[in-house]
Amino acid sequence: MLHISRIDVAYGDLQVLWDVSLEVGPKSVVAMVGPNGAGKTTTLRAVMGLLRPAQGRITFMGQDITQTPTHEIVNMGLCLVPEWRGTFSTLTVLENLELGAFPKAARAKKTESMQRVFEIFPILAERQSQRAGTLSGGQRQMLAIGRALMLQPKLLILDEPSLGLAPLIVDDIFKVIKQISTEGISILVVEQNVNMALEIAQYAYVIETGRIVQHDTGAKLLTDERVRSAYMGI
Amino acid sequence: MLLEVRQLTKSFGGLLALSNVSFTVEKGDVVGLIGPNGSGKSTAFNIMAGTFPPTSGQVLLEGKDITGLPAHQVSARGIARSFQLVRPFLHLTALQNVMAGRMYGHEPVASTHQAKTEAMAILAFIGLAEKNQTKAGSLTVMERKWLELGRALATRPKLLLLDEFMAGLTPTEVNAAMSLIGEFKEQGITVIVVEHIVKAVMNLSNHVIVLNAGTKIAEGSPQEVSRDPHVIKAYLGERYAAH
Amino acid sequence: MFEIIAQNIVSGIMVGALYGLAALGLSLVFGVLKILNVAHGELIMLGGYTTFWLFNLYGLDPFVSLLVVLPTIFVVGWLLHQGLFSRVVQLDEENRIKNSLLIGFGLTLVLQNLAIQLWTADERSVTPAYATAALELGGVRLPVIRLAGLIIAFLAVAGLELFLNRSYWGKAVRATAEDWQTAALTGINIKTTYLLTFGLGASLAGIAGTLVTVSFSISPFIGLQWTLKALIVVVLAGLGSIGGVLAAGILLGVTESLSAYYWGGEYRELVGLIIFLIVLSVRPQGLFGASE
Amino acid sequence: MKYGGWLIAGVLLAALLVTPQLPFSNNKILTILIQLFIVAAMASSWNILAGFAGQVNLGHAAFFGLGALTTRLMWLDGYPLALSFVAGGLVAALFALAIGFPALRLRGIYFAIGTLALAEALNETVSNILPGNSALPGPQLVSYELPSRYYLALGVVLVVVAVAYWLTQARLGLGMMSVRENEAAAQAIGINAFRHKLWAFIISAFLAGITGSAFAYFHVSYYYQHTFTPLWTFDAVLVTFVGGVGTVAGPILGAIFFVVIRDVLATNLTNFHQVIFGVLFILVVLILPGGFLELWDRLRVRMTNSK
Repeated sequence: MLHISRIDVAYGDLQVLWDVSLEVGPKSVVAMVGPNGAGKTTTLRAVMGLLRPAQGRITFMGQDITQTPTHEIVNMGLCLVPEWRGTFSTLTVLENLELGAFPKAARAKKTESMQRVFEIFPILAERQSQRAGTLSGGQRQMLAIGRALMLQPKLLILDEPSLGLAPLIVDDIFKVIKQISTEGISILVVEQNVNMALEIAQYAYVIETGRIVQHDTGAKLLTDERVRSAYMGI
Repeated sequence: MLLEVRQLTKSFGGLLALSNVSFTVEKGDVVGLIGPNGSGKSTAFNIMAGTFPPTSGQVLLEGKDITGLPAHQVSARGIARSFQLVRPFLHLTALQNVMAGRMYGHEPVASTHQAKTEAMAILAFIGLAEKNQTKAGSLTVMERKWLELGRALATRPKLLLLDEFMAGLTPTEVNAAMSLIGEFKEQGITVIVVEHIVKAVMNLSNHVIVLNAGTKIAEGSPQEVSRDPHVIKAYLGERYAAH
Repeated sequence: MFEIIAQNIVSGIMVGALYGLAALGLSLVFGVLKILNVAHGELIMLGGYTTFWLFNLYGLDPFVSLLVVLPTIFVVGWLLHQGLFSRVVQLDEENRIKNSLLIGFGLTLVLQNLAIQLWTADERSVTPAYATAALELGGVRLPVIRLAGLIIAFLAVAGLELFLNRSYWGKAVRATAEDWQTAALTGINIKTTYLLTFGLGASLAGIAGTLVTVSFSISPFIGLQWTLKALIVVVLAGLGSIGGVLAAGILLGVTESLSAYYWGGEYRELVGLIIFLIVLSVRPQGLFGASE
Repeated sequence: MKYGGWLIAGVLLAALLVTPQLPFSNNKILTILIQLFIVAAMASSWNILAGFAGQVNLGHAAFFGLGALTTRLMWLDGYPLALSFVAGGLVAALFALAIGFPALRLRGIYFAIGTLALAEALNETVSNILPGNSALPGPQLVSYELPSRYYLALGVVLVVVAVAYWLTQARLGLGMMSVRENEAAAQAIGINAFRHKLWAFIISAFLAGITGSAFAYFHVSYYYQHTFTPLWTFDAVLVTFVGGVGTVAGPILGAIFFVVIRDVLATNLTNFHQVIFGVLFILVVLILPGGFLELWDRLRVRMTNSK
C-alpha cells in the first residue's frame, strides 16, 4: 500500500535520513520505533509531502507521491495524526471535525463519519461546542484521531500517539488503534513507547540516527536482545 | 555542598508544575534527575538555569542565594547548561561558538587571543578541532551536540546541567557521551543530567532523584531507586517491575 | 464645550473606523500568511485611484464603484501573491518576515512611481453631489460620507467575521492561520488558502482606498502613511486579532482627534505614538491579542 | 582579513583621499561620492544593529534626522562645526538610549513595527513644527566648497566601517552575534542579551547621527523634514540586504551598486528609474536572498571545487 524506497532527506545542509525504506501492506499495523531525534517524524513529514526527499521514491496505492502536494496525498486516503496533535485550538471540537471532512469526497459523507467518530469517542460528542484548546491532552489526541477519521482514510499514520499522556489514557488510545485497524484501515504507528507499539504491530522497523537498523515482526523484535537492552532495559 | 534546592514550587497559571521539591548536590556528584513526561523535571531544570524564577523556594549555589537571577548571571556564577533541542550559534564558526562561551560565563577572559587558544583546546577535547572554521549550521546533529557541550564547558562551570543530552543517540553514541561525562568528574565539574533513558542515568549517576507529578517521590543510589516501589509504579510501570 | 468634545469624539470614531478598515486586510494577511506586506498602503492607493477614475471618466458614484474596486484589487492581490509573496511563504518565520518586508519595499517603490507616471503626482479627491451633506444630532455634525464610511467599515468587519466563522473556506483560513501543517494534513490546499487570503486582504485595502478618496484625498504618496497607520492599529489590536482591529482603529482615531483638540494638531501623531508604546510595553501581545 | 583584502582597502582609501586634488575631479564626481559615502555609512550603521545584533530597526531615519537637525541648528547658530558634529551623534545616541528601554523589550517583528512607527511620528512632528526649509545664510554660502564636505563624509564612512570591523574582532561584537543567533543560548553562557542589544542600538544610532551631521554640513538647502523621511531607512535596509547583511563589506558593496544603478538609471530613464530600481531590488531579494556576498561565496566554492 505505502512503499517508501530508499529516501534521503536533508534540512538544508544537514542530512537527517539515509536510505530509509519501509513498507505498509493493506489491513496491517506497522510500527516504527527508535529514540528521540532518530528521524521518525522526518520520515513521516517526507511521506506527507511536508518535506521533499533528496533521493528515493514514495508510492501510495501504486501512485508516486514523492512530489505530490500534501492536501492531494490526504485526498488519496493517506492521513497523518502528527505528534504535535494536529487540532486547531481556536476552533471548536465540531469545527475541527467538520474541517476534517474538507475534501469533497469526505464532505459528502460528513454526517455519517461524524456519527462514527462520536461512537468511538463519546466524549467528543459531549464537548462539541468547546474550543479544542480547552481540552485535556488525551481528549485532544482523540479529537486529532477523530479529525483524521473524518477523511475516511485507507492508511492512518499516528506519530507518537502516547506522547505526554497518562498511562491509563495511553491504554485507551491503543485500544482505539486496535479497533480502527480491525475495521480495515491500515495503520503505521511511530512510537517511543516501544513496548506498546511492538505489542500491537505485525511488523516493525527500528530507526537510529536516520537509518533503519533492524526490521522484523513485532513479536520477534519484542524478544530481540538488542532492542530489549537499548529501548526497554532498565 | 555545591547546590541546595529548598522547597521549590512553580505554578503556571494555576497549574502546579513543581511542588515543594528539595534536594542537595555534593561537589563531584553526577546526579540523575528522572521522571515521566510532565513530572516537573524540565521545570526544575529551568529554574536552576535561571530561565524563569520559582513561585516560591530557593536555589543556593555554594551557600549563596541565586534564586530568580536571570540566566546570564546564573552562568556567571558558574552554572552552565545544554538545551534539549540543541541551540548552537548556527552562523558562527565552531571556534566562535566556543570563544563566546570562554569570553563570557564564569571566569571569562577578556583577551580574544587567549580565548581563541583555550577554545581550540576545548574543541580538541570534544573532537572538533579540525572543524574549528566550519559554521555550526554545517555540522551534523551529533557534532552540534558536542559543540554545545564545548560551549558550555568554555564558561568554566562548577555545575553543568545536561537536558536530555542522550536523546536521539544510538547506544554506541550514548556510551561515548557517558565516558565523556565521566571525564568531567576528574575536571571537578559537577553534573546534573535530566534524562529519559533510564538505563544511561542509572549507569552514570551516583545519585538519582525521581520526580512524579511535580513532587519528589524517591531519592538515593541508582540501586535503591530502581527497587523503590513508588518509582516502579509511577515511572517504570508495573509490567517492568519483574525485570 | 461639551458639543465640541462630542464632535471631536464622533469625528475620531469615523476616522478611526477607516484606520481600522485600512488595518483589517493587513491583519488578515499577517495572521494567516505570517508575512508583513508594507505595500498594503499602495493597495489602498490603487483602490482609491480606481474609484477616482470611475467617477471622473464615467461619473460612477464612489460607493457604487466599490463593486468594481473589490474584484479589481482582489485580482491585483492574487497576482502579487502568485508572482512575489508565494515565493517567501515556504521560508522559516524569520526569513519570511524579512523577505516579505523587502519585497514590500521594492513593491512600494514600483507602485508609487508607476502611479506618478500614469496619473501624475497631483492630489486628487472625489466630490459627489452629496459631498458636503451632513446630519445634525444634538449639535454634532455627522457628514454623510464619513457616516457611510463608518457603516461600510462595520459591514466589512461583519462580512469578514461571517466568512471566517461560517464558510468552509473561512474555517480553512482560520485553520491555516493557526497551523498550516496541520491544515495541509487535513486536506486543505494551503496554496489556495494563501491566495484567497491575500486577495481578500487586498480587496479590503481597496475598500479603504475608496473611502480615503471620498473622505480625504489621494496621491501616489499616501501609501506609506496608511501602511503605518494600519501597522499601528494592527499591533495595538494584537497581531492577527481580526475582531480587535476596528476597536483599536477607533481608539486611535478618537485619541488623535482629542489630543489634536487639547494640544494642537502638531502633536496628534506623537500622542498616538506614546499610547502605542505604552500599550506595547504593558501588553506586548496587543490590546485584544491572546496572551502567550 | 587576508593581506589581499587589506591591500585593496589601502589602495582604495589612498585613491579616495587624493580624489578632490586630481585634475579631472569635478563637482559632479565629488557629489556622487559624497552621496555614496552617506548611503554606505547609513547602511553600515544600520547593519550594526540589524546584522550583528539581529534587531531589525525600521526607524533608522530618526537617528539620521536627529543628527542632521542638531548639527544644522547648532552650526548655523554659530557653534564650531566639530562641536556641532559630535553633538549630532550624541543626541541620536541619547535618543536611542531613551527609547531603547521600552523598544528593545519588543521582539522581532514588533520591534521593527515599533521603531517604524516611532520614526514616523518623529517625522510627522518635525514636519509640523519645522515646516520650512533650511538654507545656508550668506556668509556660509560664500565660503561653501565641496572638498571639506567630501572629507567629512569620507571620515564618517571610515569611522563607521572601522567600528563595524572592530566589532567583528571584539568580545562585544561576538556577544552581539551570539544574541542574534539565539537569545536564550546566549543568556545561558552569560551574555546579557538586553545590554548587548542596547549597546548595538546606541552605537548604531550614534553612527547614523554623525552621518546625518555630514549630510547637514553638505547640503546648501533642504527641508528639515527631509532627513526624517523613511526613505533613509529603506535605502539603508535595501543596500545592506543587497550587499550582504551581517558583514563588514556587504553594506559598502551594496551602496556602490545602489548609487551607481540609481545614477545610471536616473540619467538614462528619468521617468521610470525608480520603477526599474524597485523591480531590480525585488529580483535581488528573490534570486539572491543572501546578497552579493553570498553570491561571491557560492562562486568561490564553485571555483575551488572545479580546480
